[in-house]
Amino acid sequence: MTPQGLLLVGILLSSFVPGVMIFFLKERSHGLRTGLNLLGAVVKLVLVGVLVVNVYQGRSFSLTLEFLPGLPFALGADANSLLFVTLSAFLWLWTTLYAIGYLEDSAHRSRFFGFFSLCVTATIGVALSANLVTFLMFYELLTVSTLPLVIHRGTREAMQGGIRYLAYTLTGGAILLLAVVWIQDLLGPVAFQQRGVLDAVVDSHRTELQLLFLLFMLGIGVKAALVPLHGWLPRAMVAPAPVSALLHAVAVVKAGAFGIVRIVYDVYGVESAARLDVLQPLAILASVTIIYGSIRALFQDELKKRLAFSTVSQVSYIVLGTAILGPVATIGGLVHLIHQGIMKITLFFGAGNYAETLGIHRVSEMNGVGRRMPWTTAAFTIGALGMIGVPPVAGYISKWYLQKGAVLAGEEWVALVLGASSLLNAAYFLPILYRAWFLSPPERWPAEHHFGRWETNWMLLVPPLVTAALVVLAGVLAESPFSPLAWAKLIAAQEYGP
Amino acid sequence: MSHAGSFASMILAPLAAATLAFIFPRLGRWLAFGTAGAVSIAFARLTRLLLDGGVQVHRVGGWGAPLGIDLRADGLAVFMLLITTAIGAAVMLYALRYFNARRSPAEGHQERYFWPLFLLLWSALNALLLSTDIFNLYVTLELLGFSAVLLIALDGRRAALTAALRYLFVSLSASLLYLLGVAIVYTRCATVDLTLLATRAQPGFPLTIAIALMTGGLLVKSALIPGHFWLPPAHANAPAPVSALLSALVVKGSFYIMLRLWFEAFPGLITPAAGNLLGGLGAAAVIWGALNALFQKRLKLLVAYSTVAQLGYLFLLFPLAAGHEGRFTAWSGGLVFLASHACAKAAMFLSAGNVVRARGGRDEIAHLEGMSSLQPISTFAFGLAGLSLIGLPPSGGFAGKWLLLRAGLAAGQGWWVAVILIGSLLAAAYVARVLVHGFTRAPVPGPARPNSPLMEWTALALAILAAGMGFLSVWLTDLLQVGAPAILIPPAGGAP
Amino acid sequence: MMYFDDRLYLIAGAALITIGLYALLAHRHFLRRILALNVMGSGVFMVLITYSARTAGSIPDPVPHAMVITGIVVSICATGLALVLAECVQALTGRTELSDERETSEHTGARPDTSDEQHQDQSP
Amino acid sequence: MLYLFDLVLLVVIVLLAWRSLNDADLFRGTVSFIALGLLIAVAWVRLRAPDVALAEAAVGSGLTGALILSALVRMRRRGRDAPRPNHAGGAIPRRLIGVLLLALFLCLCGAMLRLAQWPEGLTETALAELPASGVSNPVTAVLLNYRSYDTLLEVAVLLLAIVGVWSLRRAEWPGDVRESYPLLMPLLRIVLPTLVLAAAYVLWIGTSKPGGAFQGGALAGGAFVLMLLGGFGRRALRHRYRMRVALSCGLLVFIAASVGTMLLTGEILRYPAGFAGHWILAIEAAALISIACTLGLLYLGGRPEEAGDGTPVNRSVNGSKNGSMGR
Repeated sequence: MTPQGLLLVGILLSSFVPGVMIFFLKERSHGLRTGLNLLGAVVKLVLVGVLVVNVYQGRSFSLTLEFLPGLPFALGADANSLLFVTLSAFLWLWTTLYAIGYLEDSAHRSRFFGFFSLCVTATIGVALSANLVTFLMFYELLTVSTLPLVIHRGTREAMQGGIRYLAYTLTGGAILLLAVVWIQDLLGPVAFQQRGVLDAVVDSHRTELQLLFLLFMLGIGVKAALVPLHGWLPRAMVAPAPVSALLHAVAVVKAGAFGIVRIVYDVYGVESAARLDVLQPLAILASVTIIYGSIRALFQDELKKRLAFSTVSQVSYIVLGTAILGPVATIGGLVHLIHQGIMKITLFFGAGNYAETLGIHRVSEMNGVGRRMPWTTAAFTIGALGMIGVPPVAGYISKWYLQKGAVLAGEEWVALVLGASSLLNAAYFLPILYRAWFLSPPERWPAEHHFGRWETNWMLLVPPLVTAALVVLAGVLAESPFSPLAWAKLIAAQEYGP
Repeated sequence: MSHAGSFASMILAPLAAATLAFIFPRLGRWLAFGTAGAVSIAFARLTRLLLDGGVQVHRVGGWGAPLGIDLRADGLAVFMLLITTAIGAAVMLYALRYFNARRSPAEGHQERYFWPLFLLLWSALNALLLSTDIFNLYVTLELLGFSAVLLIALDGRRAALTAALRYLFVSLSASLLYLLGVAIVYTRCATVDLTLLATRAQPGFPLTIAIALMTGGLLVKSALIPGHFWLPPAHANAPAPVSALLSALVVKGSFYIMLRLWFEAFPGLITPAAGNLLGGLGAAAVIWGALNALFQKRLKLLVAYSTVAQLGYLFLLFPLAAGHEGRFTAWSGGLVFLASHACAKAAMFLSAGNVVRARGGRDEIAHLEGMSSLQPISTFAFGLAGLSLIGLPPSGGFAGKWLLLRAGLAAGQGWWVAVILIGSLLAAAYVARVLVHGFTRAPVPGPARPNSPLMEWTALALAILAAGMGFLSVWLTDLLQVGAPAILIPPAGGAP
Repeated sequence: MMYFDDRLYLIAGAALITIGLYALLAHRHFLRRILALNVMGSGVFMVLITYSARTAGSIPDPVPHAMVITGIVVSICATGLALVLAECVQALTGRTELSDERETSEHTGARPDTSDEQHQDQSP
Repeated sequence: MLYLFDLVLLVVIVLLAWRSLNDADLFRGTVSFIALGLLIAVAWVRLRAPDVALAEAAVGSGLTGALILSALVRMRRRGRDAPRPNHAGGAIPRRLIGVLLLALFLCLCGAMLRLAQWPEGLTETALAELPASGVSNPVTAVLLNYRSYDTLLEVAVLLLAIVGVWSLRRAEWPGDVRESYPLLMPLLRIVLPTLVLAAAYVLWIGTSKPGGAFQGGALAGGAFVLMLLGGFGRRALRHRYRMRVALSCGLLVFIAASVGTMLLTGEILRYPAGFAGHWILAIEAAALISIACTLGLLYLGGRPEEAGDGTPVNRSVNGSKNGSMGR
C-alpha cells in the first residue's frame, strides 16, 4: 500500500477506530470516551489538512483493494471529494464537541458516540469513494450507522421516526443498487475520474440511460430529500440536536446532494447528461422542492421542524446548481454544499441550545430569548440571515452565482424560483429573529438550566460561535484563494475545461 | 498418499471423536476441541493441495468408480468445507459454555449427548461434501438428518420434540424418494458416481423421473417452498448452537447435492423450464419467508423464517446459472451468498440464543427492551449479521446478490432482479423490527443472567466474518473456479 | 437362470411406494407413519433388487444387494429412533398424533408444567 | 407356474401392505406388517437375493416388528388418548392425495418399465475383482471391500441410533415375564446359546455364502432381545461403560482399519494384498458385536439407567420422558 493510499485509509480509520473502541467502553468512563472522540476528530482534521495541501501541490491520491470480481474497492481524492471531506471533517470536530456537551449525563453514551463516529466514517467514505460500488457501500453504511442515532432516545416517536427513515433510505439504497449494477452491466466498472465513458453509448442506449438516470435520482434523491422523497426528514427530527445537526449539515442530506453531484458530473458528465435531456426535469424537480420546502417551513411552529423543511428547500439549491448547464451555476451549487452546511449547523446548534438551556422547542416560545442567550441568538441570527441570502453572508454568494448561472444558461424562470424562495425564507426566519430580539421574555422559561458564568454550557456555546464566524468569513472573504468559492471555481473549471 | 491423510482426518477424525465422546462422556468437550483442530489442519492442507495441484480425488479401497467409491475435493467442495469448518469450530466454542453440567442436571444430560451428536453431524457433513457417489450421499444424508433431529430433540421441551419428530418423518420420506431416484439411475447408467454419470446419462423418461424424484426429496430437505413447513419450528425450538448448525450448514447439505446433480451429473438433461420452476419456487420462498418473518412474535421463529427466505435466494442460481450468459457469475453469486448466509445465520442464532438465555428463556420480540444495553455485543452481532442478510455492502450477502443481479441482467432475466431487491427490503424490515425493539429503553435492568463472554464473542466473530465477506469474494470465486462444472464456463471466452 | 417376470415385481414395488406415501400423508398416528415409511422403503428395495436380478450376468448384480442391506440397516435405525421420539412426544403431549403447526410453534405453554418434573427426573 | 406364484405372492404383498397401514386396529396392522416382511423375504429369495432375504427376515420383519409392537404396547399403556381408530384425518384432502399419488404411481411404472435396455450393471466387474477382494461372496465383497466406505458410515448410523435413543429417554424395562411363562427360562437357556452360535456361523459363512455381519448381528441382536425379555442381563447392563464399548467397538475397529490401511497402502480401506480376508473378518467380528448390542438396545427403547434397574417398569409419564427434559 502506497503512502498516498495510507493517508486515505488513515482519514477513514481516524474515526472508525475510535468509534469501535468507544462501543466497548464502560458507560462511566467518560474521560476516556471524550478523549478518544476529540482525538479522532482532531487527527482526522489534521490528516485532511495534509491531504488538501498535497492535492493542492498536484499529488494524486488513490487506493484500490480487491472487492468484487472485476470490481475493486477504490478510494481517491479529487477536487469534488476534497470539498466534501473538508466540510465533513471540520464540522465533525465541532459537532463532537457539541454532542459531548449536549449528552452529558444521559444514558447509552458509548453506543451513541460509537455510531456517531461510524456515521462520520461513512460520510468521509462517501466523499472519498472513487467508483460507484465504493460509493454505494459507504452510502449504505451511512444509512445503517445513522439509524441508531435517530432512535437513540428509545421513545415511541423515535422508533416511528427511525422506521420511516429506514424505509425511505433503504428503498432508495435498493434502487441505487439496481442502478449501479445496471450501469456496470452497460459500461463495465465506473470510476469517477474517467470522464466521458458514457459519450460512446449515449446515442445507442438513450432510453436505457435516461431510465438509469431516473433510478439514480430516485436512489440518491431520498437522502437529498427531493420532493416527494423527503418524508423521512421532518420525522427524523426526534433525534437529539447534535444528530439533527449531523443529518442536515454534515452527513446524510449532504451525502445525497454530493451523490447527485457525482452522478451528474462524474458518471454521466454534464454534456452527456444534457444530450440525454435529463437535466431539465431535474432542475424542475429541484425548483419544486425549493418552493415546497419553504412553504411547509412557513407553517411549522416547532423550531426543529421548521429548520428541517428549510433543509429540504435549501439542499435543492445544490441540486439546482448541478442541473443547470454552465460553469457559473455549477459554482453556485457546489459552493452551496459548503455554505448550506455551515449555516444549517449553526441554526441547529442554536435550536439545541434553546432546548437544552431553556426547554424551548417552539417558535412561539422564543419571545425575548435573545436577551437571555445573546451569544447563541447572535449566531442563530447570522445563520438565518445567510439562509435568506442577505449580503455579505455566505448564502448570498451561493444565490448570486445560481441566479447568474441560470440567466447565462437561458433559464430565466429559475431566477423567479430563487427570488420567491428568498422571500419565503425571509418570511419564516424573520419572525423568529423578531421574537427573539424584540419581544419581551416570559416570566419563566419552560425548563431552565443554569451553567455558571456563561449563558449555557461552554461546549454548547463554542461550536455555534465558530460556525457562525465561518458563515460570515465565507461570505466576506469569498474572493480569497482558500475560500469555498475559490474551490468551487476550480472544480467548475475542471468540469467544463478543455 | 499426500491427500489421503487430509480426506481421512476430515471424515474419520470427527467420527472417531464422536465414538470416544460416547464412551467417555467427560472427555466430550476436549475431543470436540481436538477435532476442530484436526479438521482445520486437514482443511488447510487440502486447500493447499487444491490450489497447487488442482482437483484431488481419493479412491477409497483403491478400486475407483464405478466399482468403488471416490472422494473428491474440488473448488466447490473445499469452499463448502471452509464454511463447515469455520462454523463448526465456532459452534464448538459456543457450546463449550452453552451447556454446562454444573448449572443443572438437565444441562449435564444435554452436554453429555451434545458432543457425540455434534461430532457425528460434523463428520456426516464432511463426508457429504467430499463424496462423489450418489448412493454414498444417501447414507451421509441419513447420518446428517438423524443427528440433526436428535440435536433438536436435545432441547427436551414439547415443541422441540414435536418439531424433531416432524422433521424426522419429512427427512426420512424425502430420503426414500432420493433413494428411489438413485435406484433408477443405477439401473440406467450402471454407476452411481457423479463424474461417470456425466458421461453416461442419456435423456429419456426414466432418468427424468429419477432426477425429479431426487430433486423432490432434496428440495424438501433444503426447505424450499412448499417443503418448508417443517423448518421454522425445528430451527426455532432447538438449542441455540444447534439452531445455528441447522440453519447454517445442514439445510445446505442437500442443496449442495442438488448442485452436484444438476450441474455436474445431469447438466444435459435439465431444461430451462425446470430451472425456472426452481427459481420461481425460490422467489416465492424469498417473499413468503420474509413476510412470515415479519409477523412472528418470537425472536427465534423470526430468524427461522428468515432462513426460509434466504434459502430461496440460493435457488435463483438454477435459472441464472443455466442462462445463456453469466453462468459462472450466477454460480459464484449463489455460493458466496450461501457462505455469507451460513455465517450470518449462525451468528444470528447464537446471538439470539445469548439474548434469550439472558432473559431466562423468554424470546418474545415485544419484550426485548433494553437488549442493546444489556447485551450490547450480542445486539451488535445480530445487527451485523442482519446487514449481511439484507445484503448491504461490504457483506457477503451483498457480494452474492451483486453477482446474482449481474447474472440476471446479463442473461436478460430481469424479473429475478426484482425479487432480489424486494427480498432485501423485506429482510431489512424484519431485522429492523428486532433492533428497534432492542433499542427501546429497559424499564428496569431485568433479572439478566450474564452470558459467558466466549458465547458473545463467538457470535460477534461470525457476524464480522459475514459482514466483511465481500472483501473475500474474489478469493472465494477463484476457489470456486477450480474444477467448476464444465457447463458453467462457455466454450468461447471465459466467465465475465 | 430362473424365469421371472420383472414387470410384476416393478409394479408391486411402485405400488408399495405409493401405498406407503399415501399412508404417510393420510394418517397422522405416529406408528402408522412409521409403518408407512417402512413399507415405502420395502418398495424402493424391491425396485433395486428386481433390477439387480434382471441383469444378464450369471448371478444377480451384488451391488444393489449391498445397497439394500445398507438400506435395511438404516431403516431399522430410523424406526428405532422414530419410535422413541414418538414415545417422548406422546409422554409430553398425551397425544399420538402430531399437533398442528400453530400449536407447536408456541412453546411457552409447555414450560411451567415441566420445570419441576425436570429436577425430579434428573436428580441422580 | 412360477409366474402364477409370483403373481399371487405380489398381490398378497400389496394387499398386506395396504392392510398393515390402513387396518382400523394398529395391533393387527403391525402383525400384518410382520407377515409382510416375511413375504418380502420370500420375494427376495425368488429374486435370487438370499443375503438380502436373510437381512430382511431378521431385521426388516422380525426386529422392526418387535420394536413397533413393544412401542405400541407402551404407548397404549401410557396413552391418555388410546390410539384412535383408523382414518384419523390428514392435513391434505384425501382425494387430492389419491389423485396425485395415482399420477405418481403411473409415472413410476412408466419410468421403471421403460428401462428395457439397461447396461449390464456391475456384475462382471464385481466378479472379475472377486479373487482380489478376500472373500468369495460377492455381496460381502461389495459391503466390505468395494464399497466398504458405505458400510463404515452405516455402522456410524447404528452408533448414532443408539446415542440418539439414549439421549431421548430412559428405558422402560419390559415387564417381568418369567412368572407368567414358567417354561420360558429353560427354553431360553437352550435358545440363547444356539442363537449366538448361529450368529457366529452366519458371520463366518458370509465370506463365501449368503450371510455376514449384518445377518449375524441381527441374529445375535434377536438373542439379546430374548435375553432382555427373559429378564437376563439387567445386571450386565449396569456396567454401562462396558456396554458403551461394546456398542462402539464396531465403528472404532472400522475407523482403525481405515487409518491402518491408509498408512499401509496409501488408500483408505485398501487392504494389503493377500490379507484382505483377514481384515474383513476382523472388521466384521467387531461390527457384529456392535450390531447385536445396538439392535438389542434399540428394542429397550431408552438408556438403561441404574434408577430403573431391578424395579418394574416406571409407568408414569414422568419416568418416560426424564432425560429429555433439559432446557
